[in-house]
Amino acid sequence: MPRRADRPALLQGNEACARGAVTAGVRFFAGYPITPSSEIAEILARLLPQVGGKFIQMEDEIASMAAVIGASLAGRKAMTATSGPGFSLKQENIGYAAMAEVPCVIVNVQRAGPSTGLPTSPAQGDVMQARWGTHGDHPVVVMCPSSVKETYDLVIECVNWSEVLRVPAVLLMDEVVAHMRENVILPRDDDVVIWDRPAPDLPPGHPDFLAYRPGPDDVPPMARFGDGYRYHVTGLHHDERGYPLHQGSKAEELVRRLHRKVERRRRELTKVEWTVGEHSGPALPEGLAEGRGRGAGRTVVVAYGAVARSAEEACRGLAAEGRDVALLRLVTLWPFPDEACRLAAGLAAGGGEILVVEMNLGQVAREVERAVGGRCPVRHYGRVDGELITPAEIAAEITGQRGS
Amino acid sequence: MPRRADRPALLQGNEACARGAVTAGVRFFAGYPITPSSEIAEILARLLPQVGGKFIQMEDEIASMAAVIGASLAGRKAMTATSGPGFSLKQENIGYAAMAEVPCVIVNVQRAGPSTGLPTSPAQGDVMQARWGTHGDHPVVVMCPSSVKETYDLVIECVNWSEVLRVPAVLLMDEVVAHMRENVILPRDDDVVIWDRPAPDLPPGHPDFLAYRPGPDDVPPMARFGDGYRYHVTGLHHDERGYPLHQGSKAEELVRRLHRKVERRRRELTKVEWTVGEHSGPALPEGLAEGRGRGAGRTVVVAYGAVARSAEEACRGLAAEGRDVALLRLVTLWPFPDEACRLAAGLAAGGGEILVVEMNLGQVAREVERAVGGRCPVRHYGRVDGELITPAEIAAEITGQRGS
Amino acid sequence: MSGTWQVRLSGAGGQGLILAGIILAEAAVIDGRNVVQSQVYGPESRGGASKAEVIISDQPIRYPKVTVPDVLLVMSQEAADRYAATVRPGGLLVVDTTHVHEVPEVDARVFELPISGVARDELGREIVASVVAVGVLVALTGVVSREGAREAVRARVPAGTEELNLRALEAGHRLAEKGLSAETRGREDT
Amino acid sequence: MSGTWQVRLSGAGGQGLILAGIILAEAAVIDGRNVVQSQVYGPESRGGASKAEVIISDQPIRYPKVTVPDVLLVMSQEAADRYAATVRPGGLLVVDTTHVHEVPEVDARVFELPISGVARDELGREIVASVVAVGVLVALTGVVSREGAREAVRARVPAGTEELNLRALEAGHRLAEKGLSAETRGREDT
Amino acid sequence: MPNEAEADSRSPVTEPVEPPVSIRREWCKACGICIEFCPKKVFDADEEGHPIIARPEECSSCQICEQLCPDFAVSVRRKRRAPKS
Amino acid sequence: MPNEAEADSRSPVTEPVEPPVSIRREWCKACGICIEFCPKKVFDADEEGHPIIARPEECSSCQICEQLCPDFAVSVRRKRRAPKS
Amino acid sequence: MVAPEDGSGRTDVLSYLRVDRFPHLWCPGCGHGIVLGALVRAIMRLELDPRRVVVVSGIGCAARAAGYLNFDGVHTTHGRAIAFASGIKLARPELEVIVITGDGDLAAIGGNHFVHACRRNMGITVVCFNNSIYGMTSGQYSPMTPYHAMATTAPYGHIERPFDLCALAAGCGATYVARGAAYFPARLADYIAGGLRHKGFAFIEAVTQCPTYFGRRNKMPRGVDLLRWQKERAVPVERAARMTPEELEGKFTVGVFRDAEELEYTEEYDRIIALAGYREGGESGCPAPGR
Amino acid sequence: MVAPEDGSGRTDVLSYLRVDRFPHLWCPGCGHGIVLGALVRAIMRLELDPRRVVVVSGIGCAARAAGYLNFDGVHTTHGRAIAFASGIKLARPELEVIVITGDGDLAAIGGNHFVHACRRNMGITVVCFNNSIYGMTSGQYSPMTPYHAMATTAPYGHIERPFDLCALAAGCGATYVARGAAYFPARLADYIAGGLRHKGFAFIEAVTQCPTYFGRRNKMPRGVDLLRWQKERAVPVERAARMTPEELEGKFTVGVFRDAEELEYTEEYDRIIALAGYREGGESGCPAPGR
Ligand SMILES: Cc1ncc(C[n+]2csc(CCOP(=O)(O)OP(=O)(O)O)c2C)c(N)n1
Ligand SMILES: Cc1ncc(C[n+]2csc(CCOP(=O)(O)OP(=O)(O)O)c2C)c(N)n1
Ligand code: SF4
Ligand code: SF4
Ligand code: SF4
Ligand code: SF4
Ligand code: SF4
Ligand code: SF4
Ligand SMILES: [Mg+2]
Ligand SMILES: [Mg+2]
Repeated sequence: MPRRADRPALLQGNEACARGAVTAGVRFFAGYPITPSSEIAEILARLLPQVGGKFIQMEDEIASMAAVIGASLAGRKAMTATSGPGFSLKQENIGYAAMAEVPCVIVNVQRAGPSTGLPTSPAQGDVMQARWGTHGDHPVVVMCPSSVKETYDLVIECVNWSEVLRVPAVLLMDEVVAHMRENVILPRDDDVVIWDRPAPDLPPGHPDFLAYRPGPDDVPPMARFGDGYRYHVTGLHHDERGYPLHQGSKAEELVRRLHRKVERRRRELTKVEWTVGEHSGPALPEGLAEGRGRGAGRTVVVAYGAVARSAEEACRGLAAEGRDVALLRLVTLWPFPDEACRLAAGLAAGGGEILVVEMNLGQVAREVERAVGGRCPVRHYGRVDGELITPAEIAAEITGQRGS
Repeated sequence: MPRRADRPALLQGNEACARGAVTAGVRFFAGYPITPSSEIAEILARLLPQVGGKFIQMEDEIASMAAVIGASLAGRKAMTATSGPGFSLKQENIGYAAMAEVPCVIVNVQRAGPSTGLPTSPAQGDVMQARWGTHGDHPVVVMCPSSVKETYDLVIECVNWSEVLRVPAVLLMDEVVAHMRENVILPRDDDVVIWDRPAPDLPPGHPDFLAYRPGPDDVPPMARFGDGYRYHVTGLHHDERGYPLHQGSKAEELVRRLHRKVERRRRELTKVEWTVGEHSGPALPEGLAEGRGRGAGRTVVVAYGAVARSAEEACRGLAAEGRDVALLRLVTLWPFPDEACRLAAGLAAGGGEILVVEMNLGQVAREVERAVGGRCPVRHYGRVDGELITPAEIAAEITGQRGS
Repeated sequence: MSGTWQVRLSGAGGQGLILAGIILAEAAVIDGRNVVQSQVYGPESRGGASKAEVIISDQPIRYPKVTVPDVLLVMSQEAADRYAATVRPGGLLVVDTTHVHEVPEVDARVFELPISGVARDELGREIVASVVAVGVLVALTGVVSREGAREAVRARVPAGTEELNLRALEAGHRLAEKGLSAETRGREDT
Repeated sequence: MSGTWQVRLSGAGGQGLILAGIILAEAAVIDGRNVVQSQVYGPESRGGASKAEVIISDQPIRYPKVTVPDVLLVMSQEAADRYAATVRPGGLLVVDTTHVHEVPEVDARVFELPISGVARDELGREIVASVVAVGVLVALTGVVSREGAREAVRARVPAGTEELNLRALEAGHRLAEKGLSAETRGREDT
Repeated sequence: MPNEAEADSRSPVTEPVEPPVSIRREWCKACGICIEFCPKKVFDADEEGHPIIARPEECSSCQICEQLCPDFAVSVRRKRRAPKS
Repeated sequence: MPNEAEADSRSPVTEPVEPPVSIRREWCKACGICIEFCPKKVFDADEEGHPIIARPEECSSCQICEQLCPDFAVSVRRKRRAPKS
Repeated sequence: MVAPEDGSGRTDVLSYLRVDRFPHLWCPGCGHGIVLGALVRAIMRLELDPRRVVVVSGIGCAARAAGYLNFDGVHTTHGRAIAFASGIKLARPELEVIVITGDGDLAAIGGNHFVHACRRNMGITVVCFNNSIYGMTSGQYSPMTPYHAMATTAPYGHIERPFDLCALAAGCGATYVARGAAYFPARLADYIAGGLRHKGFAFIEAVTQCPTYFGRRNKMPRGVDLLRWQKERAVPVERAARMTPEELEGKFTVGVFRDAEELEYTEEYDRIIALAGYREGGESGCPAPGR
Repeated sequence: MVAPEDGSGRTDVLSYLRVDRFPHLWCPGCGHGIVLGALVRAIMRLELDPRRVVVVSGIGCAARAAGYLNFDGVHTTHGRAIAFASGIKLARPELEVIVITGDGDLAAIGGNHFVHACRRNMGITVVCFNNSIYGMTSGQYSPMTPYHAMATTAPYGHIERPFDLCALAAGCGATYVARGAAYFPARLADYIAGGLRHKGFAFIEAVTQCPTYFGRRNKMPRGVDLLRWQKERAVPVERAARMTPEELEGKFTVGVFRDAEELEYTEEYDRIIALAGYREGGESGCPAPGR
């Protein structure tokens, strides 16, 4: 029974996150309150029992992350939500999920840091942490919404990818998107694509069953605890049976496979959106492609999350005035959209530049710099005072009129 | 009374770390055991009371980090030591120390990850985590020794920098260096330079005293708890009195100052070592400088920690055979030695390349790529199976004979 | 009514301004418009000042914060002092005279109305003052339809208080109409 | 004695091989040489196999692991099976015949000596077998000086056991000498 | 536990010369606690809920209001221990 | 607590037909526990500390050795509950 | 210092506070201010040297008290106050270290540090402002939220049993354990003073109120309502001893539950320092190379 | 399943173990194998369906037991086993969830999850292999190391008092609490079986031995010595009730300390699900938009 009408609803970002999770099939949530993410927990505390799911507020963030992994092993799609300080605490267990290949989604609603910072103010300071927060080389998927509707869509994507890749996925929101309300039209449930984790093709008890033997996509099918497979899971390096192993080539192969299974899907996973003039869509707009080499002065703005809204406002304004600007909005942050950035560098080459605008001191800018490898200048405009960067600021940065 | 003779001693890396810390003036250690760092705690449990210092094993790593910060506020030079999983747990409080500007040193003896990984095997997988492990933009200083003697020296450097900059400093060791024993000649205590944190120049109770008013070096002098200054410390954004503040320009200024105080000292802080042929020292060797533009084919190897030992062995061997190779050994990892890498790129430009060798999937290689901005190709050779990369492997990579 | 409206509702914590903002936003959704609603969180919102913002437009709304409000409601003296100057020149300033005793000079149409007084005296519950204010704004501006506002009130107020709040909305309409005619009269007088 | 020596000491956990490695390394330091000592940690080192490595050189030692041991000690059958083949061709293999009953064929000088037996029977404490082994190695190779070894033993064994261990060292020397003369005799026999 | 008298043990119960209790209105948040729990009913509430010292003569200087005011807005003068010299 | 008999409650105490206890030597770590705590002193230690079943006839099948062996290396045959049909 | 001088008794309390930061951020009717007052009065009574007092707090509404007290103070990370305090106390045992914490801060995320501090018996005084809810984050349930109460994360009523914090502390070895309530501020100050005088680890639970998030959702919307609730439910421990479990149903006990003398951690550590052969003044150098 | 069939009793124990991974990694004389045996015998006795048993462990020597048991098992991060187990149990309450943990894993880093699990009364059975030391990391003191004992991080003797884990568990509301010892394996199996049968949260402390790191440093170098120590010190709780504190000095009590019936968490949650209007089978869709 499809329950959702086509008429628009007024939804808050955190509410969209909670509802998207339920749509995606999340039936377990463990969390610990923290501003500005708490509404996600509060709404799921109400929604989950309505669909037979479970909500639990644990004693801290570490326990929440642990319970989520446990529930996922027991077969439930599971999620947690937090903000910076809690995200820091969850890191050890996120690394565990990466190593043991347990699907789970972590929502981090970014607030201004470092440390306790400005608990109710927005920031984008956890981009690098989302990738590198725990020790060792670990793969993750990180997506970042710019609107309430996109929050709904991306939490579903995160659940989907997490399940099929058996990798922790992070929905990296910011306080602006989390707390604002917008009119959105949610898709009918039937129109939403839901992916489930791959299931073993051998029956329980089959002598050939190996819990960690990867499929052709490098992802091992996943048995549910309690179904009779009787297998072992560990955060130690392990062999295909799941048993601990010691140094050597099998350890090497394990870590490389963990990365490979994500890298294989890089193209599908890595979402960006191009905007210029009236054109907007996932593919590189023709107008832009033609413009290549058009001479000096093109600015390609790179932005994501709430800041991308300001950037779009600024770019459209300047484009309307005839200025040669384009906007690359990053939707997936990890794996990092290297290719899109190189495309942007191509567009900006020959006198133009890339301007990365973000609410931190240059985290994505570093990655863009790396990705473009000197093909064009990369400049950064950041703000770390808990205020959303405005379109006017961005326009001034582009036109060089700031501070003058 | 100088207590140490000039005769060489056989010391383990972890022992050198503990003894260096005592020499640097560390008088408080709080920790939680974890392989391969535990000896540092064990040795300090014995040494510290001998010098009137305090050792405590806390209930976990989070508490250890907290106790270290507390002791530092009370005026003691304070340190903790851990390995990957514990380092992940300490992150939230490391961010606190960065924000509240409390000097402290964290030793992370890296072992193979992700997660529990291979507890007794070496790795270099926490390089990015050391910089980006906690939420928000936070400054840190990170140094990485390649030998037992250097462990002794660098733990002193870390304590010194941490004290004068009021910033958390990380000594990033690896299991190889931590567990091996070498003959070392320790300096006489009188020959060791020790820096202390800047002290307030106003007396306690002075009405003009502002706990967080920075000096000209952007570092606020630090009052000791219990001395009558009666000031407030918080991980929230705060004004110069230390009281919480809300959004706005003061928050911006605070975060930027935290970074600026480290960036100001980048030149002194950022240590590297060049090695080619028989030449070895901190400055760029002349032979190398001359070689610039000498045509195609020069390989500049970038390495650090235990791997740099293998790299040096390989490079010296190839150089002796007349091959045009050089080695850039990174001693400071953060702030990242951008300039040295650009120099390396200059040396490798024109047909050569930079080869980054490390026991991870390319963490420093990413930074080198970013730093050189396309000036030369950057290649990565990594290993993540808990075995130290050998000179033979590196030589094969350089000469292109690997796998053939 | 079309175009883009930036609305800022300000006053003290506990006056229900967030709810008012949500009602206005919900009404805009019912009217089929684009809307973004946001609010101040944090210590500021506890006890002290409170602020809700709504942008209503037929165009996509990108930057989600109100920069220069076309319509500004001030329900406390502190809010009046802090925000009055932000109203767009030629915009609309609605002042709750029950709590605001000194109205700063602004270059805008100013309506001074005893909003909380009406809630308290006519409806018996000062807590519905913010819904009265919504009634006022709707009547003065047409930023959303009256029908939309009614439906939004029904959808968003706590269960069991629908009737009371609908009456508050109506009271707001009436108050605005009185204010409008007073304004007209005032003009005629000059 | 100069040049570079790679020494691997292997056997079972609890046989004291790590201590033997440290004594050897300490002796090298006393002799004024460069040295790197390392060992196996982890589950491998508990109960099961145990391994200590020492590199001694007059040159700086960069790569710190033993690749091809010049000298290999095996004190358990498992260690013998696992490591015997790693000894450098022409190198030296010392076998503790108390625990190793099948000696793999290797291209090296092989000394088969009842090291643990001597510790148990002559010294009354099998726990000092590894120091007997050090005595054997020192006497066979001169990799460190006898004086250095004595000093190293004094510095590194648990307080109160110095005498016992020095006697173990001497016993090792004697055992080696017997072995050497046996070897010589053996050669003469052939 | 109403019989557990909550007077500060050190506070003397003597007749005040002038109204012993005063309110710092700018800190008062009109929570009504002093009004409710003054055993002598010294306070009334004003329109906005702030206390008015309506019956100062009733005050016993028990300091309950001072100790219960969450906002440090109530002050009760104590009897001087020794006359100022 | 020596008087708290440690026999498994279900274990019958009947005369074994053949030596009821056996040792899996490849798992035995020579800890000496079975040797020390067998109430009937059934085991002696060999040179390396592994148990030797020296006095099988003394064994009461109490299973203390089986339950105390940390390495699951001792096995005590129990009396069959019912003859195999 | 500051023995009452002007005879008003009033100036004293404020002289321990940062009045330039007032009015404070707590809601109307919030009990945290009452508990803070009791703490200040206890410190006053003992005439502690304010330069030697260090206040350590975690994160939460309660924790903000540290910023209002005019001592050295550190507002740490959520749940970690006791661990920070342990470092301060061990580093400088001569300081009077006071931890201010909420029920969430102490008993949820901070529970482990709490139980270990009780066990170690380091001379720290912990005052827990227990309002049975997470105030700062807007009303989620805490480990002290009663069974069946409503909270934002318990929209159908709460299904967990709360801790008995004092029983927990005693069970972990705390040597001074007491419970008071905001409604009885003088008594509460007595308990806190007892804790400050105590040599080892002291724990004082202060039952207090959050009208905004606990009260409103549980039909006691005003501070006054919740104080009345405290008044009706509090039973002195001496009297409780004479009551049946049925009579005690729905009540809570107040009083000093434990006050025992045991070895204090920093004193024990001083013994270790002596054992290690350290003599005051010999700190300059470095220990002899050990084995 | 697997009721003894061949009458040897022997096959049964091994059929629950992954014998292909034997000999296990524990040291000679280590008590962990004895405790593991007791756990297996308890499971056998109750004839639990091994497909429905899930073993959860943290990190440590003790925690390695999970890898030797032939059930679904998860060897988690250090200290977090109970939190993982809570997720598993809440997600699938029909499973029998058993936590295997060491004294460090449970009571040091994992202390908070432990006390909260006791409070929540979720139907998990926790068996703590208490050897009074950190075995895996080579002999640092744990929260269970006795006062004055030697440890690598207590080179001058330990200055902290250990927890009484069973008192702690009971103080936090655990509804089944028992202590046994490796020396009394049948008794220990009884206690564990009691915990498995119990509906709510069950805690069983198993006193065991680490000859390698605790024993050697404390003059009891062999497993045999430490077992003898257990034998001499253990006092059944019934007898302890008749003994004076002086008589009990240096002893430890064994037995079942608490076995009470209270509301179990997952059952309570099922009530919430019913309250929220969910009917089995209606899960497919999505809840109606709420306010
Ligand atoms: C690591 C971390 N997790 C969560 C939070 C969010 N947080 C701040 S205060 C708080 C709870 C406060 O409750 P309590 O300690 O009872 O204090 P109260 O506000 O009720 O006085 C929480 C969960 C945080 N700041 N840091
Ligand atoms: C986060 C983290 N901290 C520390 C460790 C290191 N560590 C592994 S096991 C262990 C202690 C184990 O002690 P216990 O739980 O008593 O088990 P035992 O080995 O004694 O059986 C520690 C500290 C770790 N793996 N992870
Ligand atoms: S001092 Fe006592 S009697 Fe006087 S006003 Fe205050 S509470 Fe009432
Ligand atoms: S108790 Fe204090 S804050 Fe409350 S009404 Fe009285 S004076 Fe005002
Ligand atoms: S079964 Fe009993 S009597 Fe027989 S060998 Fe074992 S312990 Fe001894
Ligand atoms: S108890 Fe087991 S391991 Fe120990 S000696 Fe006996 S059979 Fe061997
Ligand atoms: S939210 Fe509750 S605890 Fe926080 S200040 Fe308000 S009333 Fe007090
Ligand atoms: S170290 Fe101790 S606990 Fe670990 S296996 Fe050995 S004896 Fe057992
Ligand atoms: Mg609270
Ligand atoms: Mg243990």
